[in-house]
Amino acid sequence: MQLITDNILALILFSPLLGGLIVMLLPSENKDLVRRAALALSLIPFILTLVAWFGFNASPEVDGFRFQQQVAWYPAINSSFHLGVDGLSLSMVLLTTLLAPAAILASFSVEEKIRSYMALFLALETGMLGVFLSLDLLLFFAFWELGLVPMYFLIDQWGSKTGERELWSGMKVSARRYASFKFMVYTMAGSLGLLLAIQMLGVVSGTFDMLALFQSWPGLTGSLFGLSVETVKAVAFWAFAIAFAIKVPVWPFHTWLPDAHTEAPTAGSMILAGVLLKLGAYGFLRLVLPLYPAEAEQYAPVLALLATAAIIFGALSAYGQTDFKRLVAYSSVNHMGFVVLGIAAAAFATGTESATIALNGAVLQMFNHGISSAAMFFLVGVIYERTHTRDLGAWGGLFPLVPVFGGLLIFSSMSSLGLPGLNGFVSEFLVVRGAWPIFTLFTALSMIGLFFTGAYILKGIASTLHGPLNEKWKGHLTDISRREVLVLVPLLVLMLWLGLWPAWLLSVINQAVVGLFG
Amino acid sequence: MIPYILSAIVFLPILAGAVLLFLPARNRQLIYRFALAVAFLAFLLSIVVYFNFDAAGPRYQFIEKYDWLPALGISYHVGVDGITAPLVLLTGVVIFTGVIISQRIDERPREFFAFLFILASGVFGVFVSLDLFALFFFYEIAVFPMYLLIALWGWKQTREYAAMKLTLYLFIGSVVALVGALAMYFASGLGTFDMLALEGANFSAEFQNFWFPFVFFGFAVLGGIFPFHNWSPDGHVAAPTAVSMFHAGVLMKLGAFAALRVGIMLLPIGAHTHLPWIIILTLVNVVYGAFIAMVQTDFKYMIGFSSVSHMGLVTMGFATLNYNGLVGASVQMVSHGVMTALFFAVVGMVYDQAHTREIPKLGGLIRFMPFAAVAFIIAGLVSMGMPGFSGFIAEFPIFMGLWAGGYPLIAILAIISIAVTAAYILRAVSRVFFGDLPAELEGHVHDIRPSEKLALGVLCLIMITVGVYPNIILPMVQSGVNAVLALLGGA
Amino acid sequence: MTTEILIWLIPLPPLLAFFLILLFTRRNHALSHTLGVGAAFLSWLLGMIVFLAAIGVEHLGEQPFTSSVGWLPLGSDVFSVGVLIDPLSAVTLFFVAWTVLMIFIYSIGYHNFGQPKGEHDVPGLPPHGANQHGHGVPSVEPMYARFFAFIALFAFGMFTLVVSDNLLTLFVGWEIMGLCSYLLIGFWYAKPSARAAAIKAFITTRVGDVFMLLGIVALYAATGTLNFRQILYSPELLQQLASTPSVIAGLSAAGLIGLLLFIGAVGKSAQWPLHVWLPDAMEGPTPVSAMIHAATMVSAGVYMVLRMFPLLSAGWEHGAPLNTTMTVMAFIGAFTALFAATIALTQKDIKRVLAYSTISQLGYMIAALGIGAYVAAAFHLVTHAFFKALLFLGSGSVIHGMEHGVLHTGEHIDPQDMFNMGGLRNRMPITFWTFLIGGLSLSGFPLITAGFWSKDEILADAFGNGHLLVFITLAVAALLTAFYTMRQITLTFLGAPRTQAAEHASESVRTMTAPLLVLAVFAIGAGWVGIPEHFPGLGGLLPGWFHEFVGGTLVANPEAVAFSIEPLLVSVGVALGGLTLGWLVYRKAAEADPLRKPLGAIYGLLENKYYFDELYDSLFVQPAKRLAEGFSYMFLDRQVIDGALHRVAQAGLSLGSIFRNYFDAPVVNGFGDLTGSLTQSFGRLLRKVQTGQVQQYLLFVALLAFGGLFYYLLSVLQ
Amino acid sequence: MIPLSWYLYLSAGLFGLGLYAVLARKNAIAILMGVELMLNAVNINIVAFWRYLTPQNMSGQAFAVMVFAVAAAEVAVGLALVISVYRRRKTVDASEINLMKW
Repeated sequence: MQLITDNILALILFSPLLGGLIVMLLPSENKDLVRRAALALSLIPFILTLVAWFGFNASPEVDGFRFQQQVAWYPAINSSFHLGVDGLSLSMVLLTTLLAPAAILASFSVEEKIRSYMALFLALETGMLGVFLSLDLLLFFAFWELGLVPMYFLIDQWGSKTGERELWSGMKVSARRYASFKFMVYTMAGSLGLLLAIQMLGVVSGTFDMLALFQSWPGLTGSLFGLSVETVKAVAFWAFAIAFAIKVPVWPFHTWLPDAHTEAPTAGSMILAGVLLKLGAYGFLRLVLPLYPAEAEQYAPVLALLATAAIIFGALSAYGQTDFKRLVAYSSVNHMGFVVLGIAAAAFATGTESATIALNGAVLQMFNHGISSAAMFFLVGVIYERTHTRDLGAWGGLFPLVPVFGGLLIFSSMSSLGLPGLNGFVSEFLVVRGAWPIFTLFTALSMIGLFFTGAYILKGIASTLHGPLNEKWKGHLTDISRREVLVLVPLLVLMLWLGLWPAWLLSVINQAVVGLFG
Repeated sequence: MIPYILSAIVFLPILAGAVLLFLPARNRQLIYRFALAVAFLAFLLSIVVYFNFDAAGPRYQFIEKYDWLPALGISYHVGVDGITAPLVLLTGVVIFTGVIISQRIDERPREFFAFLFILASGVFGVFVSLDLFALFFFYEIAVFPMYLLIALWGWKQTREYAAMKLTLYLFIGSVVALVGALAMYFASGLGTFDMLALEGANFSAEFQNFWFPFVFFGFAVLGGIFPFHNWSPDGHVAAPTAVSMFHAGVLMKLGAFAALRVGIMLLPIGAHTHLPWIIILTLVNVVYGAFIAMVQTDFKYMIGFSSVSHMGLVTMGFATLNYNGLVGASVQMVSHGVMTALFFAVVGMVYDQAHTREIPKLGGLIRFMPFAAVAFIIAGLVSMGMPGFSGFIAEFPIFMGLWAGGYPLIAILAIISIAVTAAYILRAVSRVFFGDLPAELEGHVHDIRPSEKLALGVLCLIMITVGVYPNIILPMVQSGVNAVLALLGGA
Repeated sequence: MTTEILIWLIPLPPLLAFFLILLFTRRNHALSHTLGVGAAFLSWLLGMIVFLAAIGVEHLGEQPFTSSVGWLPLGSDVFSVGVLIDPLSAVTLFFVAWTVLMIFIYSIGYHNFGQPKGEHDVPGLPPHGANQHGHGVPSVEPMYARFFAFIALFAFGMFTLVVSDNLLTLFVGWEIMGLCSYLLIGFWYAKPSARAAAIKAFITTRVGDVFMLLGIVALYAATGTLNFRQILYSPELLQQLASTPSVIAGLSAAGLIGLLLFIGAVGKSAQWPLHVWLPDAMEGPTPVSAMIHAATMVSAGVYMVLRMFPLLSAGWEHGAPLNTTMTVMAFIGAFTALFAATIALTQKDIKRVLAYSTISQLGYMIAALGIGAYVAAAFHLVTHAFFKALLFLGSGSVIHGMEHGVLHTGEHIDPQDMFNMGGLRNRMPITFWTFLIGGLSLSGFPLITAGFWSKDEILADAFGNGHLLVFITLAVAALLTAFYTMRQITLTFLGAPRTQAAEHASESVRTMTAPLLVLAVFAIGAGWVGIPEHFPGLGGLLPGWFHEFVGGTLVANPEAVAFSIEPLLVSVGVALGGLTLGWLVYRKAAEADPLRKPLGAIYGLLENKYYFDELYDSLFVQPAKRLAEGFSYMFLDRQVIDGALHRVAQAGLSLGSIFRNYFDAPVVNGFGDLTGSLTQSFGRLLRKVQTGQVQQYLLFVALLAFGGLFYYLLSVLQ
Repeated sequence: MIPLSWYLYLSAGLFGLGLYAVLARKNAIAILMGVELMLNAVNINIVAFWRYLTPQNMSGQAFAVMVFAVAAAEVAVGLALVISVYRRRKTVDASEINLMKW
């Protein structure tokens, strides 16, 4: 027990990876065994996270990073294996470890190569957790990149088989290969700047330890590489910002997302939207704001502008879709826009009350979007599995055939729409509230996006469930199964719970926010 | 300290090669088994050396020294330092895996293995010898068999051309280097070829500035430095699998290493003068190689050019002349050696079964050779510098070295190669291993043998271990690098 | 303290009912409606207790019932939410509780509880009726349980809105009602018209909502709280808000916030120009219409405006010229009142007439608030809630009766078209009488009806405070109201049946008529609490405490406007005049509307609601679609951004091939090969010497030797 | 006593004869003989120089003896070659034996 509580973070981090290895050892013929084992193994990190969560809340008065752990890793360049959590990362970890089992349960319907599928999935979980847990810049980057690999294969191997995408001059590739390739190379290319900047930081400050860097780097003055530190910092800031902006994604770096989400297998989209996008926003919060307060303040308006663009164009593009999954994908762009808007606002007016509120909102929005988008993608997957189409025009009036599914779809749609009383609203309200005094115009403009959110959500519901019944599906459509409901239940409960009583989560986030930027 | 171990490593293969020639040519099994046993023994010995090397201990360890031609100050003087110990291990690994992969060789295997072992001896010799003359001696021993191996066992279309090209490039290079070496010998006035002694002979700045390019480029040719890289892709392609592995995996390191040992370490001032512009050549290597690899449709050419690109990183790391760069380069030598050996091994397996190396003509192989595919993917991740694998551990410090050395622009340009690498690796992976099997390959492709799995497994294991736990290699590399830095005047 | 707990409890029963019904009792009709009605009854009971407790308190305005808990920890402080019962919410609670309960009960009958299942009924469509021994009878609603679940949630929303003590939770209830209206209007979702109407309602109100959200946010940002008491009861804060300029030039912060919030109300209360959704909302089942229009949703808009009145009117005191916000309100309200009334003149659908009359009546209230007639507006809100609920339920009962007739005769006619009715007073007496009461109350029939008193007070305020324009507009609107109300009554109940179905229409079941009766009582009695003291004759008979009580909500209790005779005469005149006119015009009306000829083109214009739907469609809806699909997705994302990415990829590839084909192969490689070939050809030259003749070779040797010797000797000799 | 120069003239003459035979004669045997002559000329030189310049040590004879041995071996090998060539080509004409042409 003592052992567990001492190394809790390391355990959380590596238990999925070990799980993956264990899964690889199972006989591949026995699919059910593999599935069940994967699910059981994915529950371990979740339980450990709960332990950490309660341990964390047990002493709320303590500030800063908790459960810290430091082991020498790459002494040659003063990089160590340093883990630790604050409210910010812990909530994200909770989200990750919560969604992973849900996603794995959701992928029980996967038939081919199930063993490698599950193993990759668990590896992916470790990758994501690593980003949230590491307090060492190099480690952060390592996990940041590692997360891509399993996702790439998940999309490329288990993605939707049909569909083509034209590149140029009539050259066509299969959609999933296009999507996976775009996802991987785009994100990697985007991270190159980050990589360079990290190296530069390491060289200049001689360490990669975040806590040390937070102290030394922002105050640095003088000149580097023949340039003034300000210039270097500004460049480095953009290197960081772009890498994270691509991941979030911020308009106009978002076009990989609709492709990836659309082609990815259901569970893949769940995790992609649920957690992977959060990595970018987390990067902003964890690294950009503390490392580049001045630059962040200076360029916050640009960021806010892009965020607003993401909100508006994300919503518009979502509204313009005829493919349900793509619609949901674009809704992610729209919702993550609010996160970035909140972050930008906070960056612009650090320390003010509005900034605090905006940050709270942003982080909460990350969590909420994680839940609701995962649920949405899952529901789309459910209907896709049954009808083998994602075309909004192909359905219509399915409500009588799939009443339960319909109810759940409406419920999660409303959460994603930001209906007051459900989780989405609280965070969006906080972000808007925080951003209003700081970026009044942008906030006002973002309302256009909020408006179209309603439009596309209703479009989705209306063309699947409502309207005259499309006779084609009569008798070919079974309602959502017990397992699938089981996937959704925790998410729905959280939506409602967070909507009615957000304090349990917000208090943790708030403490971190105040501690970091208060 | 195990006595004579280095000599054992150096001479075991060549003796085994001699013995091989007396085995009955017909009895393939026996030949293969014997070769495998010897290779494995060499592997074990190299492991012993590696793990008995005491990073905290003296700079050179396992030293042996006997007079050879005392009149000329030539002696047989061997020993390993922190940089060479890993390379010795690398050589051991590659010879072992290479022999395993060569099981498929069916024309004159006896001679093949004999030459392979001579090659191995030469390589070991270069890495361990501390005497300039001995170094050249072994260097030539290592280069010469390449010609025969490629010309006799290589890919029919281009083997003569490639073999000749390779040999000429390398011999000319070595001759140029030799001239430089002799110049040193005479200029030092010590009348000895012992490098430890020569390190002490502080040559005049003019001398160093004049002779450094000879020595450096003479060896760097073998390291595939631009614009003298062109022998290597052709050579790789023409050579039989095991030889390609050896070639890209070890031989190119030989060049880079010799350039470091003879060029940079003996002529530090010259290094300081010339490397700032040479680093630009290495930059060309890195980026240009990657771009060319991206457009190759021949699987093996792609890997060949990727080696050019990655070796560029090694020389680049050396060229920074600072701690990070040197550490990175030294690790990169090992990492790239293992990685590219694996690449060529898998390419060989694919070619043996599909009889084509045209990437567009391949596909869906993962269903038939999953293990090989996964191994290839891991190597691919290494080569695109994915964290958690040795590639990242190696490349990251190199770039840090660039920053520290004050070449930010170089760093920014060089990093492009990583994205390009990712692009062509992913392209190759998804074209060759994913998708559907072309109709004409139906029934031709089968899984690889267990022994081959073992070989690939060993290689993957190294890459992952180094990636996850860099400390397994770093301390000794650091010790070696610190010695170099001391010579460079603590630069 | 106990009262506060009760207040907390008021909204909960419907919420529980909602979940219980959806999760467990979906299949059991009886259980479901028991749950629903039971929940409504519980809320009603709590509401009444709270109401009585509230009117028992002296100066409730100063010490209202409040209680709150921390909800969001933000930074150092905590955002808390809670409940508040002050006079305004007390009266609102009163009528909401009543109407909601009535509507719940009514729904049982309306959805044909206990009737057989229809053979062809499917979920998502109105029941087609079942066939029982030979002739058609109404069949039970297929989604009976779900309906109760939805209206329960609706009730939850409304109660939350009423009892909440801050704008945020008010907004929560507000939006939940928005959702429910979406679900309920689209209740028969399989009808494309219903689906469209539902979306229209949600989207149109959402336009208002986003502005309102901004308003809330702005208010929160400006004051650091959203609690009504803290904002509205600190004059200095309001004063400061009114004095500080906002981002928009020429508008004070208070003004901006006020306008933003007001736009929300415009959407919710279907004021022009956001009125378009409400008539379409008639697609829903009738109780829903009553729910949405009368009792809850649209009232919510006005209620919110009433709530925020101190803010909206910040910087304005009685008698002074109106501030910007109020001017806007007055204008929009008055305009809407008239505008909607004119449309109502020409509608055939019995429910649509009521819908437009609702819009117009809400316009009344808004206008009243615009001119600062706070109490009058509240008063009209209450009375209107009762009589409009009564009217809607009555019309529902009429439609129900007609449907019965339709099923009975098998005649294929629209049971909602008033021109298919006529002479129903004999067939369905209770409905007739209650409807009549409602109608008269709506048209403000003097003295006895509730509508008269409230409407009269508004007119009196407008007149007394010298807002003549508003006064005249409202008066005309009142005339029209009386006219179309009478038109409706005449066409529906009076005269002779125009169709078979009308002849065979039958009175509705008791569960439907009972609520009518109850509401009818209020439609009359609700007005008496607000009779001005100085009213000739009736003045002292009943304690006119309403003004006193509700006025107490405000910090400065506005005293009632002085009694004057002109507005009274006017209102009496327009009411009676309109009624008589209506009767005269329509008593002999056949299938065609007698007004069609005389009005001509105008009639068409009115019939088509001034073509607002078409206008909006071509002005907003289509462009939005094009913008979304064509511009944002296809052009921006696919062409511009993706295009750029693909270009980069292409460039990389071509760069690679350039390197390979134009540099590496020819230059670098070529150089190497060239050296090789040069060497070879040189060797080829030298080969010529090799003749194979030993003696030649030797000759060369000899010559060389001698040459050497010779040279040596020469050099020695010198 | 006879001066050294006479011996030198003698050996020069012998050497000249041998050289002529080697360069001019077509017959391989003759060429071999020429070679022999030249070798013996050398011998005379060696011995003469020894006798006149350094009589005290025996190096001169030693070299001469070596030359004998070499000559003998050379003759044996040469004749063998010539014979084998003759067997194949039925000729010993040096001008026709150009196997070493490229």
